[in-house]
Amino acid sequence: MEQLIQKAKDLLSKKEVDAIIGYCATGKDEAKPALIYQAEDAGELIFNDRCYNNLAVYLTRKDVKKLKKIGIVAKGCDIRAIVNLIIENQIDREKVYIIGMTCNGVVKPGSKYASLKSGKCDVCKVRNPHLADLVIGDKVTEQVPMDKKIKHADLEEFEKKTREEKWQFWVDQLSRCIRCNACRQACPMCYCNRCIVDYNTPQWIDTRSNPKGGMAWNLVRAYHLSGRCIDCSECERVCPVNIPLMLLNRTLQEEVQRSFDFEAGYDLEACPPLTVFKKDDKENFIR
Amino acid sequence: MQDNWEPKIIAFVCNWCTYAGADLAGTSRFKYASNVRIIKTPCSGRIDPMFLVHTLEKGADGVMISGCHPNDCHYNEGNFNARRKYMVMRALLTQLGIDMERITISWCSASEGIKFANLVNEVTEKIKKLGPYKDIVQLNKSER
Amino acid sequence: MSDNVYMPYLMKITDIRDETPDTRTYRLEFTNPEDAKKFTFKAGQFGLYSAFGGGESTFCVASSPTREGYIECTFRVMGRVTTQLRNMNIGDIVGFRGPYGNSFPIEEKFYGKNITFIAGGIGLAPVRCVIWNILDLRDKFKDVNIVYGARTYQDLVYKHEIEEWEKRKDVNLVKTLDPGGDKAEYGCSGWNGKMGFVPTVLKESGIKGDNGVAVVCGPPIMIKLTLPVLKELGFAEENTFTTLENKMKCGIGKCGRCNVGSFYVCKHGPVLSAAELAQLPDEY
Amino acid sequence: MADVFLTHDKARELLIHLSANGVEAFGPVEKDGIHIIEKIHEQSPINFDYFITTNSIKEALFPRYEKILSYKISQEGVEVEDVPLDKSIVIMGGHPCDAASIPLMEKLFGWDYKDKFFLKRRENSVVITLACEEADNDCFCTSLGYSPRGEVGSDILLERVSDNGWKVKTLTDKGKNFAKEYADYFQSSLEADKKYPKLADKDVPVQFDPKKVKKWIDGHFEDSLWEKIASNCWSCAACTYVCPTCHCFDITDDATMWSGIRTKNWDACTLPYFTLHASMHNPREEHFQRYRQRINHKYSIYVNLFEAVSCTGCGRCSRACGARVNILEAVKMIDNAAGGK
Repeated sequence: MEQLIQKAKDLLSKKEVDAIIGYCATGKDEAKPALIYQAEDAGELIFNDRCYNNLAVYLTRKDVKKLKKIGIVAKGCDIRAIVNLIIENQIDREKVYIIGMTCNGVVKPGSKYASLKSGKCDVCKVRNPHLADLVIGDKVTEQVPMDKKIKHADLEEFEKKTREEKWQFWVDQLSRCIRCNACRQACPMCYCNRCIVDYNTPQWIDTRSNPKGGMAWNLVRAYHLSGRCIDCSECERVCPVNIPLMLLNRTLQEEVQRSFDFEAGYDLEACPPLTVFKKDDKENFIR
Repeated sequence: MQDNWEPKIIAFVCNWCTYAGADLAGTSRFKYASNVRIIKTPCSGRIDPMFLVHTLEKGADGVMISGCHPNDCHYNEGNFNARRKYMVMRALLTQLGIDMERITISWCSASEGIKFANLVNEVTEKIKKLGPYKDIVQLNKSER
Repeated sequence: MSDNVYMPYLMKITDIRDETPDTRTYRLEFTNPEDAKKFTFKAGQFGLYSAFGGGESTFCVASSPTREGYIECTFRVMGRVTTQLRNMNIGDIVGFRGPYGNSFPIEEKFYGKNITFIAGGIGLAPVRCVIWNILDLRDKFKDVNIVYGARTYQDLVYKHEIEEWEKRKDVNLVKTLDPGGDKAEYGCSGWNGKMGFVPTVLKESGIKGDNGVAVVCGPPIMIKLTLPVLKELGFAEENTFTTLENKMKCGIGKCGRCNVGSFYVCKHGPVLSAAELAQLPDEY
Repeated sequence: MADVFLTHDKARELLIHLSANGVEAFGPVEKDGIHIIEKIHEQSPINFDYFITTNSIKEALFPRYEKILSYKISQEGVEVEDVPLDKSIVIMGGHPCDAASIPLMEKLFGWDYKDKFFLKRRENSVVITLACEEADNDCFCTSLGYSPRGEVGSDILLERVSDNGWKVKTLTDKGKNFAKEYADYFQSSLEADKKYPKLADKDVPVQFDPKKVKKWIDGHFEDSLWEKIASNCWSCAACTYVCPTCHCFDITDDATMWSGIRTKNWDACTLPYFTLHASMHNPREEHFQRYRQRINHKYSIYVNLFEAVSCTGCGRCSRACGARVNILEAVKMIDNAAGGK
C-alpha cells in the first residue's frame, strides 16, 4: 500500500498523469472508487480485498476522457477491461498508466465475506496482472492456468433446465428489473455515447420497467456484450434486485470461446470476434 | 386453439439473393404457403436479434431469416459477419428459453426458387404443429 | 372534463403550412364545441401536443389569443412524436393538454411602450404569438420592432408573415441570416435583409431601450448573448422578457424535469424577465 | 382500548386473503436473498424477518409504470378513455421511513393540478408499518426529524414483541376500521419476549442539520464540493428508483396502429438524457450536475416549494449504489462546509 501511495504521489507531482483512479476507504469496512487529482490526496488510496469495483468504467466517462493522461489502479480483471477498451479504440494505450495490483480475489461485504456471489474470482486467470506499467504486490499463484477453458458451475446447473423452465425462470427474474440501468453504467464495456434504449426513433426497447421491457433490455445488453464481456461481474453486483445477469453474459462468453476460440481482454493484438470472420466458421445450424 | 388458426410467419430476406429467389418462385409459379410475409433487408447482416424478438412479440408465430450463400454476398462479407452474429444470437435465445424451433435460418440464392418455396412450406407445416406462439405475447398481459 | 389531469382535449387539424423542410405549422380546432367555449389562453402559455401512438411533446401556442376559435403550433421534426405529428393530414386528430404556465404581462407592462421582439430560428414561434397579440391591438402600443434571424434562409419560419410585417408601416422589421446563410442551395435568391448574428445585428439596428419592452426567444446561446446587448441598448432588466423552453413531460410541475433551481419552468414560467433569469442558477 | 397483537403467520394469511379478494395487497417477499415489497399473490414467499427492503413502498402508490389513459383510433377519429381507480390497497411491511414519504409525495402530487393516480391510491390505501428493530450506518432518519418508531404516514404501526408477533398500534380512523374489519386475524394476547426492546431515537444519532444544509446549498450552486461529492457517480438510477420519495416520471405511449395506452413511468434525474432538449442541448450534461440536482431537489427545492425536506433518511440510495456514493456522507460534507461559515 505504501508503494502504491508513493507511486501515485510521484506520478501526480511530476505531472506524469492528470489524475489517478483508485480506491479509498468509506468509513465502513468497504472500499469505494475515488478520482485523485492532487498529490496531497494520494494518501487516501488503499488496496485490499474489498476493492471489487471495476475502475475501468471511469476511463470512458466524459470528464475523464478529456484528461491528457490518467493513472489507474487495476486488478487483473480490470486490466482485461482496459485491454478490451484499447482494442476497441476507446482509449490509447499511451493515455493510461496502469498500476497493476496482484490480487487474491475480492469479497463482497454484504454477503458475509464470501467470495463475490457470481464466483468471478474462482475462475480468475489473471491474479497477476498481464498488462501493466508497474506491478505492485507479491506474485501470487494462479488458480486457473491461462489455457484452460472455463465452465462456470452455475451455468452448467442452469443448462439442465428444459426450455419451458428456462423461459419461466427468466420471466420471473427479468420482470423484477426496475430498469435503473445500473448494469449498463457499471459496465466498462458499455461506453456508447447514446445507448440503444435512449433512442426513441425507432424505439426498439420499451423504456418502461414492465416484463416485456425488462426482457428486451437485458437481451439486448447481453447480445451487445457478446465477445466483449470480460467477466468482471459488476453488472450482477450492482443490480439492486439481484438478477443473475452473469448467466446470460457467460452463455455468450462460452459460445464465443467455443465457436471462435476467443476470450476477451487478454490479447492487445486481437480483433473483436464479431467484427471479423473466417470462411470456414461453423454453419451447421443454417439450412 | 381456434379452429381456423393459421400461423403467421415473418421472413427477413436479403435483397440480393433470397428476395430474388422468392421472386423466381413466384414467376415460375411454384406454390408456397401464403402464411409467410416477406420483409426485405439490404443484407442478412442487417438482421438484429431485436427484429426477431419484436416480430414474435407483435404476434408472429415463426421467423425465417435468409440470405446469400457464403461467398455470394453482394457486399462481399455481409453474410460472413451475419453467420457469426447468428451463432451468438442462437446461444442467447436458447438460454432465455425462446423456442428456437420457430426460428429458421437458411441460405437461399436467386436461382433457388424451389428451395425457398419448399422451405416456406416446410416451416409452415412445422409451425402449424407447434401451434401459436404465446410466451412473449403473454408478457404484455401483466399491465397494472 | 374528467378529473384526470393527463387527459388531453381532442383537436382536429384544419390547416397545415410547411414553414421549412422540417418545420410545420398546424392549425387546430376543438372537436368538441363545449371545450372550445370554455377554452382560453394567454400569450406565452404552452401545451402538450400528443400524437396518439407516439407520445406527447411540448410546444408553445404560436397563435395569438386575440384570434379565437383555433390554436396554432409550430414544431420541428426531431424525435418520435414530432415525426409522427408531421405525418398527419388535415382532418386528423391530435391531443392537446393545456394551456399551462404563465404568460407575458401584456396589459400590465406592455401597454404604451415601444416593443422590441428578438427571435432566432424556431424561437419566433412563441414570439409570433405576442407579435400578433400586439398588432391586433396596435393602437395601445408605440413603436414595434422585430429583429429576426436564422441560420440560413431555409430556416426562416413564417416567411409570408415576415413579408406582411415588412410591408406594414407600423412595424420596423430587421431580418438577418447567419454568415453564409444566403446561398442558393438554401433556396435564397437575392437576400434583402442583413447578414450577421442576431446580437450583433441588434446592436447596430439603432433600436433604443427607453420606454421599451423587449421579448427574446431563441436557442439558449442566442439568449445568453443577446441579454447583455439589450442592457447596453438601455432596456431595463425588468422589461426584458424571455421564455425558457426546457424539456417537459407533464407540464404541471410533477415530473421533475424542467426545473432550474427552484424555478419550475412549467409552473413558474415559461415567461420570465431578465431580472428573474439572472437570479436563477446557470443550468438551462 | 385493550392491546391487540398480530402474528407473522396471521399477517401472511391476511395478505393472501386480501389479494384473493380483489384488494391490491403489498407485502415483503423474499427473493434470491433480498426482500422486496411487491404485490402479493397466492404463492408469494412472504417473509417479515428483514432489516430493510431493497425497494420502498412507493411502488404501491406510484407504480413503476401505470396506465393513465387508453385510446382507440378509427376512421372516425380518436376515442380516449380514462382509467378507473377504485381498488383498495393494503401495504404491509414498510418501515416508518417508507411511510413518512407518503405525506411528502402527497404535497407534490396535490400541488395545484391534482394527480389523481397518486392521490386516489393514497385515499384507498391502508398503510401498515413495521417499527424498526435495527439500524445501520446508512440510516439517518432522526437527522430529518423522523424516528425509527415514527408514526408519520402510517395507519397502523406494528411493534415487534416476540419472534413471531407484533403489538398493533392503530393510528388513524382508516387503521382502526381496518383492524375492526379484519378482527379475526388479530388477537388479544401474545407472549412477549424481553429480547425485543424498541429501537430508540438515540440509537440512530442525529448527524446534521437540514436547515444549515439548505442554507449552504442555496448559496453554493457553483462549488467544487459538488464535484468532489459525486466524483465517482456513474449516473445510473439505482438510487432514485429505490428511494421512497423520488417521484420523477416520464410519459410514454405504447400503441399499435389502432389502439394504445399512455403510461406514466419512473424516470430519474441522475440519468444522462433526462433533461436532453430536442436540440441536443443538455442543461445537466455532467454527472455531478445531475447528482447536485438530486441533493438540491431533496434538501432545497422541496423546502422552498413545500416546506419539507424530501428525504426520510432511509439510506436506501447509499446501500443500492454500486459506486458507493453515500447520501449521508454527501450531506455531512455539506453540513461541515456550512459549519465553517
